[in-house]
Amino acid sequence: MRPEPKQRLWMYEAMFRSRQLDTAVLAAYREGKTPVFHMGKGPLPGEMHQSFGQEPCAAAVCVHLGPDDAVAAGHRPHHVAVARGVDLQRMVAELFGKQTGLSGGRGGHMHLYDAAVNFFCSGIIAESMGPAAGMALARKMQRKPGIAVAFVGEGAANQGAFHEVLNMVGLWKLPFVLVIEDNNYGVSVSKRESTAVERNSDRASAYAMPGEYVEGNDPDLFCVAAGRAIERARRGEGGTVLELQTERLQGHFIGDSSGYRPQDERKAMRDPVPEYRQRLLNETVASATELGALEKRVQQQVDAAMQFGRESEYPAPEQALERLYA
Amino acid sequence: MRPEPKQRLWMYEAMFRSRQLDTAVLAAYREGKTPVFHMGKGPLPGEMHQSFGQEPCAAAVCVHLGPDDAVAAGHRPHHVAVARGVDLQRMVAELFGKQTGLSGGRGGHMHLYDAAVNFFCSGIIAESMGPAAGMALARKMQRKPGIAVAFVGEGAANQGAFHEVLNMVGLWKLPFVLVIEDNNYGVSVSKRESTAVERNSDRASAYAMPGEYVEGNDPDLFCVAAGRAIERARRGEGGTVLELQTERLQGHFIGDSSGYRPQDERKAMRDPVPEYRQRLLNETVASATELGALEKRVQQQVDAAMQFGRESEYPAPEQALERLYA
Amino acid sequence: MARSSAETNTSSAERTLTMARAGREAVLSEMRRNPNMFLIGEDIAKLGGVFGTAVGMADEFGIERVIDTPISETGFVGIATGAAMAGMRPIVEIAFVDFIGVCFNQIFNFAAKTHYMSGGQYKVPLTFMIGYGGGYNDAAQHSQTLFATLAHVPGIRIVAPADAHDAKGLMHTCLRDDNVTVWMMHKRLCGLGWLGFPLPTAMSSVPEADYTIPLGQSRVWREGTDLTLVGLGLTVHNSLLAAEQLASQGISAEVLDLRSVVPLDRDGIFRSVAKTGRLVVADEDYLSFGVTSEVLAVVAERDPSVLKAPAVRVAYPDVPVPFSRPMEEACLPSVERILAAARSVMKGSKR
Amino acid sequence: MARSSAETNTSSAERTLTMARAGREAVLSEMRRNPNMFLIGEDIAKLGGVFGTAVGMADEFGIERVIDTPISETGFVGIATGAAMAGMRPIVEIAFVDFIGVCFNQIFNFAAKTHYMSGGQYKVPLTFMIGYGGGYNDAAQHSQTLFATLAHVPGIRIVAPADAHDAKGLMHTCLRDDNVTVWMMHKRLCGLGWLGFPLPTAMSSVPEADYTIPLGQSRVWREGTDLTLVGLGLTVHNSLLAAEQLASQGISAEVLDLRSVVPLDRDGIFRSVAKTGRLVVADEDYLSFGVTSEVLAVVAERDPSVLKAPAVRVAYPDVPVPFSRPMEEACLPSVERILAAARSVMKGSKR
Ligand SMILES: Cc1ncc(C[n+]2csc(CCOP(=O)(O)OP(=O)(O)O)c2C)c(N)n1
Ligand SMILES: Cc1ncc(C[n+]2csc(CCOP(=O)(O)OP(=O)(O)O)c2C)c(N)n1
Ligand SMILES: [Mg+2]
Ligand SMILES: [Mg+2]
Repeated sequence: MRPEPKQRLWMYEAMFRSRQLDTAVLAAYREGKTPVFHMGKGPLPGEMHQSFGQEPCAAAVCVHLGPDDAVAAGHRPHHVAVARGVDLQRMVAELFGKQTGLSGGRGGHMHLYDAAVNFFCSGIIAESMGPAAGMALARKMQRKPGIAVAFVGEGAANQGAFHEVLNMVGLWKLPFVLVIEDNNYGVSVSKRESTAVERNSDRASAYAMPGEYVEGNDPDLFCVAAGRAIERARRGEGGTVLELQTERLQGHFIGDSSGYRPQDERKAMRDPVPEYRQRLLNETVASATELGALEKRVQQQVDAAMQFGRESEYPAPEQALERLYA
Repeated sequence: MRPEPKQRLWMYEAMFRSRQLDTAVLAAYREGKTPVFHMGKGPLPGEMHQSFGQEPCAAAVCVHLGPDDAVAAGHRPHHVAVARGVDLQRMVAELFGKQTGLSGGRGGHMHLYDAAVNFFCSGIIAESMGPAAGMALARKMQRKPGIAVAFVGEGAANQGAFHEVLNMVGLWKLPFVLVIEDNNYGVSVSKRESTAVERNSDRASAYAMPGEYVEGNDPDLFCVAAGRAIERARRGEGGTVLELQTERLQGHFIGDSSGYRPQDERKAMRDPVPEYRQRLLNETVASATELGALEKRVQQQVDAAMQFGRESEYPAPEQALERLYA
Repeated sequence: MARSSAETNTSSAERTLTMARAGREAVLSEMRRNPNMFLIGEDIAKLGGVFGTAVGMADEFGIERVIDTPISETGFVGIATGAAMAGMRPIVEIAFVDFIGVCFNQIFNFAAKTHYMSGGQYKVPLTFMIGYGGGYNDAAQHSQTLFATLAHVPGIRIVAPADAHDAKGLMHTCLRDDNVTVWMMHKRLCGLGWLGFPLPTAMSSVPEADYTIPLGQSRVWREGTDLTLVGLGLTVHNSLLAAEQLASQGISAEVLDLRSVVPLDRDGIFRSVAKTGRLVVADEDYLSFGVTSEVLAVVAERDPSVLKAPAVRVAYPDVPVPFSRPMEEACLPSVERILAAARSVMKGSKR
Repeated sequence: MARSSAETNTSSAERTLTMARAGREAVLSEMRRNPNMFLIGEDIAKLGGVFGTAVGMADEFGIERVIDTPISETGFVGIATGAAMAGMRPIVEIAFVDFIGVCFNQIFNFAAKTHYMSGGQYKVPLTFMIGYGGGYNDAAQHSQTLFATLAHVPGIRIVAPADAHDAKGLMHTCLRDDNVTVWMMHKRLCGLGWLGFPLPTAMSSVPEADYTIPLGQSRVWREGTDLTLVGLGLTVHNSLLAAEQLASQGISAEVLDLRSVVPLDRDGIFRSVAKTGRLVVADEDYLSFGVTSEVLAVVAERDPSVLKAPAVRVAYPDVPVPFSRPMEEACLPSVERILAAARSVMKGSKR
């Protein structure tokens, strides 16, 4: 069973946009950090957790979301922010730490906030689950439409907040979906080494809610499962734990060589973006010319965003003291 | 299926000792607190969480334990401490805040420590689970015999530590048993109002370990189930979640009238101590004379402990500044 | 602050209330005015809060707006924060400040920083109601004060009223503030019989009408010329009792109530100390890296030459709170300790 | 401390090491001597620790003694505490001090208080290895220092070495201590290339033999007579650079390195300030209720009259750490800010 062609094209575009953004960010991040890699140097300093390989998770979930919904991401937020429709130019400007950035440069890569699309993230593992569930509670209390979705990694499923928040989601039947991006690693620690069970989706029963595990890093399969979970939340039937098997194609952050990952595992890695492109062609969802045009348009947006980020002004030093309080 | 007569008599004695201690403590606690109840007054000040009704849980578990094992309790520790064989005189002296107390008066009712029997507790909900599992880990690393048991209430099963610790217990197959005393209330909040699932024992599957729920506040049934869990831990097969349905016969602490509990529920309450006594007589495990002798002996121990606690000296004020560091 | 007004001397009727009642009155009034405001925490709906801060609320507002939670502080503090980001105005009850350790990350790394990290896009109008303090033998995990633990991290406004009047006014201020605020009540001041009879000076006359009290304005309870006794919460009352006795010995002590820990009334502190030339600070929080440290630092960095004698701190010593009465009594910032400190600063080297 | 020896001037060979290497050398030596010692934390077995504190340890000691954990800080801090109570000597790695909020209760309410609450029955010989500090644009949740957050609560001994020699000696001291100790390393001092080239003054010559450094003994890096520059960790090096420039202007600055936050060398601080009469304290932790507050308080309560001018604090302002470079740079306790502070105290009102 396949999603609508419209949905499939939307997903490919979101995946491709995230991919091209990460590609451009990677190049910019490297500037000023050679010959010796120094995280604090160059136009894009600080830790940088990219999303190469995980694009399907965000695209397949966000394709179902509307303006009333809220989305939370974690320390690896680019693909989620892009799929959610965070303002690309102001997002890139934030990565560059510029005044035109989403937070005027105060947040940075791990703290992307865009209230216009009810998006936020946090760099502390599993910490954004509670606030996301709170946005779901607010919608329920205000009798407003909309649900909340939180994205976490499989490593976050062993943090206490996971348990506390899911129990209340189950108890209060909050319109909430937890998306677990299972890339099999928390930095260097594999899921088998960190998690007593094979699938975190099986933990959903501890909170009286359904859990579903979807294999294969496949946007189409992800999309169908996400649709079920989100519809359930919209119908007021409560939360779902949706665990998506995905792939971390790069190190934990730029600079990590993933030396701890077995060779065969690294050899077996597959890239979902070109694969999905090929599938769309094979299944004649779009022609090569159509996809080419889409890609050209997206590339221009990404280039424009990168240029906007680069060319924007830095904030004045004294602005560091502003915005502490409302 | 019944436990050995020896075990059943041991359990009755432990239950009766705890009951007589709590009865004596209740009387002493009330001294100096009338006509107006003031928690800080009298010979036994501070919060006081008693164990009336929950004696079977501790007796049925501790009957299986030996000197190598470790036991952790929480804010409601009397029945556990008594069943574990914590020095009764020094325990009572600690409740009175005397120099002869287990901690020289520094700990008090919620912080009973007796290293001689590897016993400790903590007043922060679920907080002693991690340290108890750590004692299990230490035994495993040092290749020493012994297991660790942590007692918590059903309300503690919604605290993040529960999840984090059980995951590592399951992951590392630690010799550990979690005993959940399900008295259906966390202060005024009922289990149905706080917990998304009916039984916390069902949550054990989230940590790849067995869970068992035992109804009826029945020492014999508890004993058999606890034996299974503890043997499993001793065989190196890992942890178990053992949830025991019990009964809180008094308020959350002395002074709480339990006004939030429905009348019928309070009417239906049954007292396990006399019931068990009657069963032992009916099943001719012991004669009335034998039980009378046992009770007389225990009562004398309790009286002696109360007297020791009352008559011991208070610590000197300046001792407050001692024992911060080893 | 969102709609802070200057302190009102309303002409409306006044009654004498306990601090718990006064704070509750402010919560009731704000809950009635604002449908987006709700209470969340443990044992508030049926029990009305362990310290009576929510008595009757569930009856009036229903359990949708007075939410009993599981024992999951990280979870419900996070949930309240998200609700605040989405337009609600949660009031979070945490009965004992001792429990902040199980949800500290959500408080200081997320709730307190979200307005800043988002560049002002998200407001977090969230008020914590927290009980603190010892003196009734509740031992090491239920008797702490921890002002400085919360105050050291940026983004949290903290008030510690000393009487019913300030309890109500500062509660209104907190509930109208669009930031994370913490309203802290000393358990022995709240006026619950089972925690001891309310101090007469804490049970004060309270206007029926709403009023706010600006943050960062200390309150002079008693004017004096020879030395300044700085306190907050319970230590204000101990300082007043000490000042009485000092007066009988011809020593004129000024009693300054900080009222809010963040923002701290640095000008008010320095003004008083510059006037009297002598400083004693009494606080039930731990001594080191605490409130007393910051108060002394204010003088040392503004102008230490105003001090005619070394300042003296009367704080909780750097040990856990012992259970046993004689040991705990010796550690509390008692009238006796404040008196001893006052005498030593009076003796202290003149210039 | 269990077997603390006075600081050793060993005759054994010395090499120049980075702080991370030096600290690791102490861990290796203690792990070899003591089979009950083990390492536990995230990413230490295969990765060797995010900041290289555990490189090679798993190869030598096996994954039974170098334990990679799930992301469950409350869980593994609690487990390590219980193991310590049962006779083990755990070393807990928490890569960023920013993460203590998710396990703070286990640290301050249980581990730190267990020896006291048990009346000395249970020892908790547990050492935390924690990275802190910013200056490489890691933003609000990965750049904090939080000395005072840990130091305010009783029962935790905290060291913050400024160079490789002290990193090794203080690590030995912590690992031989029978209490909860925290060894804190500024990420920009540790000597990892990707966090910036090690400061020459931080990469010092280190004896091969084991040695301990007593806690609570500050270190005078540079003698001076006109003013005292107090720092710890990275701010020691900024203070040294400032002292250089001040010297060229004929101002003689003494540079005092606190080395341990708890216990704090109050005598050493006061001795130096009494000598110079002027005080500047530089610290990357937040300003209010922080390390700088306590240092000023020491002088104000011992004898403020030794101050010829108001003391100046060069701390992190009370805002979260902004990501953007120019904003963060402006907030750090830089050489420039220390210099400006020093000039102002020199100008300060003479007496
Ligand atoms: C509470 C907490 N502990 C540790 C860290 C450090 N940390 C950052 S990312 C990460 C791994 C997260 O793994 P996972 O949740 O699987 O997400 P992924 O990186 O695979 O996307 C860790 C341990 C943190 N940010 N917060
Ligand atoms: C982290 C934390 N939150 C709240 C409390 C206050 N508190 C003490 S006992 C209790 C109820 C515990 O219920 P349960 O675990 O079922 O144990 P029971 O009292 O029924 O024996 C609460 C909420 C606490 N001690 N620690
Ligand atoms: Mg992962
Ligand atoms: Mg219970």
